[in-house]
Amino acid sequence: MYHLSVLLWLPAAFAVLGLLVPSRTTRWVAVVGALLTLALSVVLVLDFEATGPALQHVTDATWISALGVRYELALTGLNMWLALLATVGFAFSIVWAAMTPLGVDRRAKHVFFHLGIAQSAVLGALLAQDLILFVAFFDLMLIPFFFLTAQFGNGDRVPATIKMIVYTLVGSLLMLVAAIAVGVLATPPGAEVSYNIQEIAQRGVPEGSQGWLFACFAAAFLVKMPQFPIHGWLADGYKAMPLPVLAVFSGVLSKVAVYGFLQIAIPLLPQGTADLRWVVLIIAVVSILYASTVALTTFNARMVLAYSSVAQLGFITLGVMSLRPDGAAGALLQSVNHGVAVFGAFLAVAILGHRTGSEDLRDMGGAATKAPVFAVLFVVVTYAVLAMPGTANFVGEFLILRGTWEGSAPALAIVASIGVALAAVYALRLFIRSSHNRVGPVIQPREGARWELALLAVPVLLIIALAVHPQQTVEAADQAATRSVLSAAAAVSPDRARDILADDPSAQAAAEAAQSAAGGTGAAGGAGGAGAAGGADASGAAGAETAIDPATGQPVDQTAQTEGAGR
Amino acid sequence: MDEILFFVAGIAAIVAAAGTVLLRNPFYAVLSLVVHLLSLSLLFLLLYAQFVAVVQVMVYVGAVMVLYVFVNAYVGGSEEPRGGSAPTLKMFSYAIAVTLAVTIGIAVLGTGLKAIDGAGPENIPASFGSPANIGELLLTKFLLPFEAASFLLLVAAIGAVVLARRRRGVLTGEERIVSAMDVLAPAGTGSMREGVGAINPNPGARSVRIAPSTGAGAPGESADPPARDTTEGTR
Amino acid sequence: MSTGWYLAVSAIVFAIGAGGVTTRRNPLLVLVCLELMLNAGNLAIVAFARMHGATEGHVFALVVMVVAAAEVVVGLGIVVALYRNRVAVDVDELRELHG
Amino acid sequence: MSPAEAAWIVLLLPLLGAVVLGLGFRVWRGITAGIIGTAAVGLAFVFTLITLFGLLGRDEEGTRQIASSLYDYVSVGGVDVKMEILVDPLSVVMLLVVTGVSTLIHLYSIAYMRGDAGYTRFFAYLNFFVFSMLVLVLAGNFVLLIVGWGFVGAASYMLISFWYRRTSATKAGIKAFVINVVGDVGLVLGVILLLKETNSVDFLDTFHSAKETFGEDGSGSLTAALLLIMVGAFAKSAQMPLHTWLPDAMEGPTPVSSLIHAATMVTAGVYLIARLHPLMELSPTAQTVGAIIGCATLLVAGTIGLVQTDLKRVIAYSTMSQIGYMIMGVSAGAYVAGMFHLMTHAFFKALLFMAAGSLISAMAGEQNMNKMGGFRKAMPFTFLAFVIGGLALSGIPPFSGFFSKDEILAGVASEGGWHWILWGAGIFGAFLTAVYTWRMIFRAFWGPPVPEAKELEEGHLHHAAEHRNPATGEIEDTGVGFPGPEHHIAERAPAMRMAMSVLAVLAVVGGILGIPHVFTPLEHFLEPVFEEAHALHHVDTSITVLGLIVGSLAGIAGIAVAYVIWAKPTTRGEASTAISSGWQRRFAPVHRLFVNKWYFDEIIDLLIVRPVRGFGRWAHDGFERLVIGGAIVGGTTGAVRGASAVVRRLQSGYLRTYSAVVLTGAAVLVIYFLTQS
Repeated sequence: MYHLSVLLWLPAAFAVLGLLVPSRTTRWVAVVGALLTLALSVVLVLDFEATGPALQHVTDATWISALGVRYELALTGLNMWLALLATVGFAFSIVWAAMTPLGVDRRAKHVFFHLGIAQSAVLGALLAQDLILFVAFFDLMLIPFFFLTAQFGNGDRVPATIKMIVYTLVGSLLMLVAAIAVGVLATPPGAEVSYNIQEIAQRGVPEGSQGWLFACFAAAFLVKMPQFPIHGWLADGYKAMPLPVLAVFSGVLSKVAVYGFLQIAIPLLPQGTADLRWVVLIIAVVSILYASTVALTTFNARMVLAYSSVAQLGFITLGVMSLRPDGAAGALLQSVNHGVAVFGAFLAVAILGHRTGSEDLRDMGGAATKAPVFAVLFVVVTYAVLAMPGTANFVGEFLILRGTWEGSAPALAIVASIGVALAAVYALRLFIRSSHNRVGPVIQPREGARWELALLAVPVLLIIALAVHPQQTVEAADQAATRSVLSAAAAVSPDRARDILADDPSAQAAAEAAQSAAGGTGAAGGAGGAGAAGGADASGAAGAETAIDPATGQPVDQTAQTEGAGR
Repeated sequence: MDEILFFVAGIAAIVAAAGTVLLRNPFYAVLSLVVHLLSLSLLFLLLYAQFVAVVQVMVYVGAVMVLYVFVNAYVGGSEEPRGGSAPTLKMFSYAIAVTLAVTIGIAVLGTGLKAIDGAGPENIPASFGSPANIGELLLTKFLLPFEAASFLLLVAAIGAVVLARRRRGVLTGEERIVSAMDVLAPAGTGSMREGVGAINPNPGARSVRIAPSTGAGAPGESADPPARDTTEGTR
Repeated sequence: MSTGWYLAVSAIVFAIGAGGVTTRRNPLLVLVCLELMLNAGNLAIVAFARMHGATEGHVFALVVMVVAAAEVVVGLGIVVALYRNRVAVDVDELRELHG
Repeated sequence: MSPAEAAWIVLLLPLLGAVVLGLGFRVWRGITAGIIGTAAVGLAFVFTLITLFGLLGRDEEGTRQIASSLYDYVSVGGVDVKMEILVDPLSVVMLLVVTGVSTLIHLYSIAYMRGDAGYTRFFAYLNFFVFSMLVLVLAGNFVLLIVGWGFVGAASYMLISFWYRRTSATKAGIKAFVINVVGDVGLVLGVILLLKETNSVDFLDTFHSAKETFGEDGSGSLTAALLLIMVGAFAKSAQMPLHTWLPDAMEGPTPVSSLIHAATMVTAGVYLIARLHPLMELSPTAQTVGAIIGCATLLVAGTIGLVQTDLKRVIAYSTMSQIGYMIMGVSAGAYVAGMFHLMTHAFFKALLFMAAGSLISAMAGEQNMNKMGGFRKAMPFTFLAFVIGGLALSGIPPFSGFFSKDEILAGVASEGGWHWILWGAGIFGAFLTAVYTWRMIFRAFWGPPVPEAKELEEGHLHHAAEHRNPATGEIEDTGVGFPGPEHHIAERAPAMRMAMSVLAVLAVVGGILGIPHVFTPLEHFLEPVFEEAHALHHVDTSITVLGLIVGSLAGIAGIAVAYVIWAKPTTRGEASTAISSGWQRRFAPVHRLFVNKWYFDEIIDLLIVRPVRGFGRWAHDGFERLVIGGAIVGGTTGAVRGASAVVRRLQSGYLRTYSAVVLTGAAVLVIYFLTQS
């Protein structure tokens, strides 16, 4: 049962091991470590039962008993694929770094040490089931990137690093405050403080405080993604970071923020989510449009991808905040897709930049003439970035738009879909201006080296695999996403929760089974009318984990339900 | 008898302390401290702390003060120039010192602790403050602090040797001292120094080295020699 | 003699030491003034030990002495090293930490 | 083998071909690649026939609709999508057209693309396109339909910018792709709206529940959904105002224009509307919009076609115009007629493009009709192909276009009322069609032979001294990314001849599948699909006869007018330009409007492209720097910097200051506690 601890600490162990061996072998140690972690995570994901309990492979131990902080890890439908994305991403990035001058740099040890630590931290943030543990790992995962940027970046790396630190630190501090407050406020008088996420969800945070708590969490997550207008660190940070590091930073770390919404902000603070969701939704839509248009005009290949990430994360946020299982599952799927696509895109930009000596699109062109294999791989990546129908990215966007249409507002979905069209323009523009057209003034086209092509083929194959069978990914996410958004949806309106349950066949069966048991609850609780019917549906369906009282939107204990029925 | 001894020793301690602070010549100041310490040990005796008093005399007057005197002689205790570099600071410091004395005095005496007015229990056992008593405590109840203290002394001794030894001939310029922080980052990376451009990331550009003391290699693509430790750079 | 008298002496010596630390510029004398402060503390501890009739305070005083000795050793080592590397021995010259 | 299994194989064969060619692009060089590609599609055609006969072998009632699914594609929170195909007469007809025409065009390309540096790549793309088109046609639910929709867009993009070092080609490619993505977005939103109402993306489920869900008269949301879906259909089928990509798409190699931009992909919109007829039937508004847009497009495209000088673009506008007919037809309920015209149009338009390709290669890449003339003797085979295609396109009996076009018009007219206006416009469009088609033929084949034609008559093929982009005149080499140096004209290459002959025969006799009231196997075959459609007309004989007569008269009149203007020799051999240039002068504003394609490009540029780009520039150069970097970041860093300056003051570096501060703190603490107690 200690699999998750092994998975979590293996990268860190190899990071330390890398320090101990001679610096020439460090990179191979790191590569072995990353591949081992990847293998382990694949085993764990295969071992996951989609229909099993919500938390699997639980590891639970007291960490700081005085504060009620526990070291609790678990694999869930929410984090499973993101964890796999993280191990894939770090393996990709480490192998890549090992093949570049970074790998033979005299400070190569630092590179791989930081990457290993970062990987452990990301996995920790994903797997943590304790709020404080999550916050700790969330902050820890950023620190190695500060070092990597400051040491190995290019251009104005120090100001860029400082900017990143200031931005993310402010967000993190807000989140820390909010996390502690959530734990304390949720504690009923006389009970021990607990930061266990499920425990807090059971206890419920007082509704009056949920608004500012949600705002704090949202600020931390939105900065991390980043979203307009708090993306000030993005341009400098992305420009300064070495590309192998940037690939994993953009592909994996921003997804932890998405995960944070689904894992923490929404289920723990349903009322706050319901109150403030429009703010986040507007931010997301504005981010999509703004970043897409900027990506359309910038000439820096890297920045095209940077702003495209902002736009894509805007979509993902839309999906999350639709408070519907399809939107949320689409957001998760899209997180995985976007991560994979971004790995490939950044590697392609690196390969192009290597041929050109700059990352300016005006210097590029005609790369495909001498590099047919590269061009084909790149075009697949481009299609994934622009979410062409047939790729899993399209499936993700479809689910997100559907969720937004039904869960938020049709107008929002229509406005957001402008971003889809713009994505086609900027992604193709990147491809055409680099690989097609006349050969550019500076670029010297030549086919990618074997390792470059082999490495680029990895995301391409993943894109194809995801495209052929996206169901694999959303299957596990489905129930978890339902669980995650249900209480918030109920906080918005009881009807919405009932709709969600009506759509979900697995939940429906449970609802019928529990119908009689919970039937009287709504009336007894004084909810009356439509709320009573909603109570029957909602509480019954969610019976396996948490039941939702539609009148309050708060999760209620199952035992309390039956007592209520008795009264 | 007690009172007389107390006032003699107490006033001597205070005067000697004042002398230590005010005397311009370091040598006299140290001597004044010796007087202070001796009178303090007398006060210890009055408090039935024989062992502490003896240790006070042996350790301080016997060892520490000798060290002070020798170092003073070695350094060449020049008199401090009149009128320090910051006269306002000096006045301020005195003011603070007086405030502290007054407030601590009020705090201690005005707390309302009844026992302060008394001299403590009259019939204290004969073994109070005896070496046997303290030795037993040190080896039973306070074993861990005792060991820690001895370890601290060991470290301090080694540290003093390392700090004060002559380096010439022992370390050549080629050798470098690797600090623990070097593992995490080259010296100076991400520091404020680097932020203001004191450490030059690009070897091609104009380099402004504010002080040689950090002397870190450029963390970028530079071919500078490996990062150096501060102690080496200071020479 | 009541404990209060001892405490008063201790407070005055402590204040004198504190004033010395802030005014003296010779690092050697700064250390000496620190000794004054530590000793003032010791006096208070021993006085309280007497008041309570408990020997534990003496142990505390001894540990303080150990710390003081260690501090002196290291401090003087630094003074010597400073003297070797710099001509002037003056704390005001040591301003590396100036922001 | 059941029809469904055969259909799956049909689907997989071109994919297999694309993958084999794509992975083995270093292995399959030269003609092998062409043969592999053609074989893959040819086999697919064979399996399509198996599907067809399998279907024919079944009962007519009900069992000719087979849905077959492999696995769950996506199933989450109320969205349930299967990897599913739907085999019914409608999709089989499309399959036949797609695989059949594709096979011929692959065959043609074997010869046409010889010598191009991207030969293998071309066939890989072409096979991928066929696969995409088959996904679109066979899709059993909306999501897979969108997948096929997107795939054909991507394949179309790759083939338009096949000669990717031509800037004009890549520009045309991105334009086509983006406009198609706009269509995709419309389609996606429409499907989402439908999904909301019907809770299913499956075609059959949706259709079966349509009447219950929306009622007999449909509903607002159904109309909205259909209009959104029609945006997708219009973008793909180059209907106004989303048509501007199609003429530019002629930058692609001619077989691509023939396959994608004439025969198959652009007709997807027609197929979609026919596929969705159970929904269209419930929404008269959507039907009206479709019919009007189709009608407008056919007229506008016809007028532009009159004045274009680029050979391929004339055919492209003709394609737009013909698809306008089809859209008008299927929107007005004439589904069978629309599908019929789709099929015959595929034959004769593919033929025309092939012949045009032959002519262009004889001109060494030149496409400007001003520079052509007198090829009659030099290229008799191509000339014949052009004439057959032109007659079919003009709707001259008994060629295939005659029956299919007039069936559409008859179907429209039998709706009665204001639909007669559409009928009139259609007839006028037929007249325009005949004029511009024959203008093209007369200008290329009549008159004195140009030097290239003369050279060809002597048995030599003209080769340009230096290769130039016909659109921009830029000098090019013949390496990868540019057209190859060799040209094979129809007269010499057997593969091209074979393909064109088959299509010519089909263009002549294709009409036999639907002679109104006499012999209607196609209608009979498609009937089960459309049986629910209340507008499955059995059109009045009088209307049909009227249409046939007026339509053929309009065609003949058009040819006559074209002959008078462009072909009638005034003096010996000199074709007169007097009439046309005289008209140009007299109706200068109209001429300018037509030459500039009704300014659609300019309007779109002004309304959409420029504002977006302008906003992007402003955001990137201004807002990002001033507000994000300046106010937000600068403000925060300014505050931090100011605060740190204050704190730095305190860091004097004097040890004594620090100790004084510590002491002060101690004193303050003591005083605090004193005052507290």
